[in-house]
Amino acid sequence: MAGFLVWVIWFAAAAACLGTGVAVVSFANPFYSALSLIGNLASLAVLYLLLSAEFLAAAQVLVYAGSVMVMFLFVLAYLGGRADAPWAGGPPLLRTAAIVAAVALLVEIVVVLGLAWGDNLSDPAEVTGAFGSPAAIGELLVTDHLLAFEITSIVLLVAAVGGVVLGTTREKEATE
Amino acid sequence: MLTTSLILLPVVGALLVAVLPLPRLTTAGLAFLVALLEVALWIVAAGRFDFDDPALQLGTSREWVESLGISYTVGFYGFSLWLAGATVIVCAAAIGYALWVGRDRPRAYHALMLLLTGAVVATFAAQDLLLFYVAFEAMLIPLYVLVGVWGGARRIAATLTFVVYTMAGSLLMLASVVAYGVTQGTFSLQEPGTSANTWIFLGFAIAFAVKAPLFPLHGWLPLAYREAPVEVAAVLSAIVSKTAVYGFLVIVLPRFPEPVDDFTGLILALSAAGLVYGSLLAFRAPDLRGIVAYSSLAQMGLITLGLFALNDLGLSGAVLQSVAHALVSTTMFLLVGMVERRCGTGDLDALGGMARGRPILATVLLTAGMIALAVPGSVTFAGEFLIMTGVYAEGWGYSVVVALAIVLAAMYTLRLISAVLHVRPGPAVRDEALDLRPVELGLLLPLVACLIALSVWPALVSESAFWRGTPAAIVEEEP
Amino acid sequence: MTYGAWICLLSPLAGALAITLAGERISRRAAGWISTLTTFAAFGGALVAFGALWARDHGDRQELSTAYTWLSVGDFEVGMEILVDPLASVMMLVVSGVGGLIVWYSMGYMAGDDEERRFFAYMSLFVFSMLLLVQAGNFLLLLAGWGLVGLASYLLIGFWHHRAEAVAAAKKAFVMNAIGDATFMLAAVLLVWETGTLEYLGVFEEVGGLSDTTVTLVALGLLGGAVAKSAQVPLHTWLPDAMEGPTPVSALIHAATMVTAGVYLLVRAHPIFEAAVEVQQLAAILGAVTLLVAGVIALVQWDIKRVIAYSTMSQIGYMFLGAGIGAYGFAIFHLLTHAFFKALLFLAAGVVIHHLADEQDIRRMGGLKDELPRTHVAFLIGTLALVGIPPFAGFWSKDAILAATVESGGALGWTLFLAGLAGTVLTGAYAFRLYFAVFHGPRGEAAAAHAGHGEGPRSMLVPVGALAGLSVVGGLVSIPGVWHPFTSWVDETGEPLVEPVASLEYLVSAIAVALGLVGVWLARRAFLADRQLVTSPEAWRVLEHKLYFDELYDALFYRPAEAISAGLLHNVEEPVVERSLDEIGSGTIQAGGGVARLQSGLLRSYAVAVAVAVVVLVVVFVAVR
Amino acid sequence: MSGPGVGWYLIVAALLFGTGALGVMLRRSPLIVLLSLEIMLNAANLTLIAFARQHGSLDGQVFALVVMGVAAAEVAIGLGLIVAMARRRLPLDVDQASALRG
Repeated sequence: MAGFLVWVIWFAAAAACLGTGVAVVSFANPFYSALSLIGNLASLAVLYLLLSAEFLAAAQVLVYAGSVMVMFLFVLAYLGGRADAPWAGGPPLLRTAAIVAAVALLVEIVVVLGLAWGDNLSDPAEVTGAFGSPAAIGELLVTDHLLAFEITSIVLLVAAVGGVVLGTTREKEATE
Repeated sequence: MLTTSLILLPVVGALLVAVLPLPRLTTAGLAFLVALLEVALWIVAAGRFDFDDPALQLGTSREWVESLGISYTVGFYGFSLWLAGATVIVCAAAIGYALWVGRDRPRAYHALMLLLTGAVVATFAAQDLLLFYVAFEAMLIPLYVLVGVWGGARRIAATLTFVVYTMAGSLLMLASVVAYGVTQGTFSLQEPGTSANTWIFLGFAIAFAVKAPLFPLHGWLPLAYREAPVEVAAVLSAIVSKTAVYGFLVIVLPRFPEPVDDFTGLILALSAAGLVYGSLLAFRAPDLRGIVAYSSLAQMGLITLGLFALNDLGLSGAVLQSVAHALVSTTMFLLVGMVERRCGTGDLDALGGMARGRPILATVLLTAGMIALAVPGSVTFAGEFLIMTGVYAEGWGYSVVVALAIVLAAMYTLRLISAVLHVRPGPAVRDEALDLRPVELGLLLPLVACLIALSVWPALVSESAFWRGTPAAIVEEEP
Repeated sequence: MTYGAWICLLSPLAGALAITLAGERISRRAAGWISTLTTFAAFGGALVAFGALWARDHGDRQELSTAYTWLSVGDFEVGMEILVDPLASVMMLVVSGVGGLIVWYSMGYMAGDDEERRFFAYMSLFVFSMLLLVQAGNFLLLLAGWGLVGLASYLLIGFWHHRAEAVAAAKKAFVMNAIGDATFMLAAVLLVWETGTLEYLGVFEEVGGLSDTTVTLVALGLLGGAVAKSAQVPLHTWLPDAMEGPTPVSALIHAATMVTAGVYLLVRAHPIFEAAVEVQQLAAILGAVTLLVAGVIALVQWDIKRVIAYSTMSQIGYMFLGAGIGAYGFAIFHLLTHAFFKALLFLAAGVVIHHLADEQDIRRMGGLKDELPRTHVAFLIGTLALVGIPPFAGFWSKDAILAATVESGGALGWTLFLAGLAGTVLTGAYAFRLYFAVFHGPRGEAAAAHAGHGEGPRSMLVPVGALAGLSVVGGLVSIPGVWHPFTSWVDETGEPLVEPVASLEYLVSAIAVALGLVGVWLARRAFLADRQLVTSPEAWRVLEHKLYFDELYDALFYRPAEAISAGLLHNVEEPVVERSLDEIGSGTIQAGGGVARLQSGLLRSYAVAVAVAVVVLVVVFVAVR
Repeated sequence: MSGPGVGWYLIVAALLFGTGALGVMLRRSPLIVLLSLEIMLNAANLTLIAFARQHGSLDGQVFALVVMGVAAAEVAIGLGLIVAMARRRLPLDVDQASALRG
């Protein structure tokens, strides 16, 4: 029963996830796309929960859906109602090539998964309740992955400074 | 330590010149001072050098990339010390000339010249293949810019051809460097070991043949020598070409005995062809720079003949001739520049009659010209004789070609001298065109003095260039 | 002893350097004095060396003095060394003695020229080079002196560098000599490989062990150098043109010293030539050919100096003849007397030219006998010595050579002898044609225009007088059957192959003098009849073109060389080497253009490219696994 | 673990990734390109987390966290660029931003 419920939730979340993904890509208005992405992120968070990644699910909602998307929406608001550039154009074969490449990627992924399916993916590991808890992840972050953690922080800092620099109006330009 | 200082002094000087916000003249003066200090430093190095010791001297060695067997190893043998000596003198004269002429954007110009000096010295000192490659390439960057920015009307074309040729050579060499280093397990030239791989050999040989240049890979030469500022052309023909000689001496000859054996005939034939070819073209060249440029081609052919004679006489002759040609070529190019500045052209048809009332110019040009055509008794004569004698072992025909080239050299050099100095003044020679100024004489005199000193005592270089047991010396046949 | 020789060698060098470095800080006159005095100092040094050598025992008169190692590689060494032996001492005396007189004479001749200092610097340089040539102790140093005299000759022929003819003549002389230098160098290369040394004595010891081919090649190389330097057929065409130089230069370089260096070389390297008999005979034959060729061409020349120049060639031909048959002492003896009387002739001609303000055409001269009485006498002495009339210097030496040809015998000996005799007639004819044309008959245009100018300064006349004296008595150092200190002195260096007996010499002398007088009589008759010696117009034209040697060389060598150069430039260098570069360049640019089209800047196409690359890579990885 | 196996999650991730890639390759608005990139990153995250679950190791989750951080940084820069472009009145079209000139 519980299994069935999980299946239902999974199915709903996966469908929402894929649907909002397609919506993000296909809406002409970026504003709607951004809103769809929020839905996409939320449904992904559900999938994370199903994979016992509670902390990441929370982070997804807070960091991504919360702050990053808010930033997006601010920018969209700032830019105002610009009409989006159309879908196609550019080199004639681009569209075909893009679709072919994407499909080929999908096929490959499926094939590769299929090659490994039987051996490794059927029987997931047993995990305790602490799996995916903030405490466990935090401990890993400050022990094994300290370097990655620090570098990420520096990257973020640099990005923040870069964003400020890019966004600042230079005096010369302002007078133009 | 001394070797490292010799390499670093011009580089640091270049940084200083580039960074310090000094007035034009002071900038150029500072560069000249650094160049003179470099000469002084070389004299100190020569003083410490024990010419009776065949081992590497004044050496320094530091691990660089340990896992790949790359090290920073520098030092001098007899021959490389002499080549470095020619380098510092030539560069000092060139920088002095640039100071006197007052090149535009002096900070950039002089920084590049000093950088070039440092790179060439580093090339002559390098005892590690990768270090050699780095220095060899570092030398090219300032040259590209110097020719491309400060050159004459067709400077872009000149730079482009120069880049295409030298890059092609360099890439071949890089491939060979990597292949050799990987197969040997070390890049150090201090480690013994040889390779029988023809392809690796060819990569090196072609790179050096382009740089020398050897016929028929000299396509970049006419344009580059014509369009570059004269002092850059001087450095190019005088010492940059000699890095190829060094490459042959420390890499090609000792490391690839079997391929060298296979290719000696071909290289000798090409060198002899280049010797005659360059001489004939110099005889027809319509302008001063053309004559000097093609005569350089001929001289490099001659030097290569000496190298591939593969005996003591030929190798020592090649080194002696390299040093002598560096000095002669610089003197000639600077003189050409001085004449061009006075007359606005180097066309032989437009010149003439400059001897009248300009005794210093006439005397210096005559002296340099006579040494250039290897008048018996001069240092170039000594070098040519050694090469001629050495290459006899590979076939009497080569000696005859060298003899023929001596006659041709007399023909084209006399043509140059007469075209500038003799008969009535050409249309471009105005009465106001002055004799050499004291500064110009001051730049040329040390060069000529070195040449005359070497003419009085060529054994100074020839007997200290090699010893048996030196990695570069291949002693097979003895007369 | 050797310090005298070193002083002899170095003092002219010091003079040249002093004049060059002092530049305009010293007066022109001072430069002249420096040059003259240093040359006489060299003569002093030569005398010291000669005296010291004289005092030694017979057989011990040879000393090598090495200052330092000039050039060395491994075991191969060439020293800066001089060899003092009888031959060298004679040459030192001739070069510095005659040279000193001529330099002194130049002070008067060149007075007032713009660039007198330069002239004297060159003269001193020449004397130094010539002394280096004769004193050198090995072949390479000899070659160095050999080349440096060529250089000095180039500088002095082209001294008046504003005259196109002078410059062209100078270049021609240098290039022709460079050919000789080149063959000389090849000979030296062979010697290095075959004997391991270049020192005379070392080489001569080894000569016996060399193969015939080697010795012949070496001898040929040396002979090439000698022929070029001494203006013998076929490398003779530069010498008449060299008369563009100032007259003292012609006297010193192109008569007394440098051009005789070839003879010196033949004698110096006699062991090599003796081992290669054919080459030695070739030298004699070339000498005989040259003396005839030069003799006939001299018959039609109008330029006073060119006549003397051709007579120089002809006389050196006699010396080659002598050295070629192995009469070394006689060859050097003739070199000595020739230096006296030929320098005298040139200097006397110089007085005439100076007097007539640079007029050299004998058709505009004439009747100068009264105007220039002392010069007239001097010139007559020189002419008589040249023709070989007793008791003047030329008589003793030339007849000795002729006697030696008879003594050497065989078909070759007799042919050479007949050629020498024919040359004697020619000599008498052209020499006296010149003498009569200049000094006798009615006054020519130029002679009339410059009447009453006087003979010239004392610095010119004293050397002329001294040389005239030497031309009279200079031959007396070797009288057949009476005494022969000179030839026996030289014989210590080069043991002669032939030694004619005195009676043969008397006989030959009688014939030669008679034939010489026939020549004089021919010249006299033609002069009195006011016609030329060569009457056939065709022959005249051929001779006027100097037997077409210049034209031949022009067609054979110069024009092909030029055509090849031009051909290479237009057919190889420009279209192939330089264009290939353009091709490479444009090819690169085109290829770059092709690649650049991919690099469109379209972000989306890059994304597609990345995606495609990922697809491909995955396939590759899967396949590889 | 009850419910769908890890493979299902991976298929969702693959489809999501393909969707994002199509967006990046086909759309011309830089904003939507950025959003599509986010989708691709999230697809990768989903894979990481799925494998973390499969192996019972938290390293994958830590990686996903790092990816999130990097994604945030990328968005900050990307948005900054877009704002700068808008300020200069450049068209918001990646096709027209094809030359490296200011």
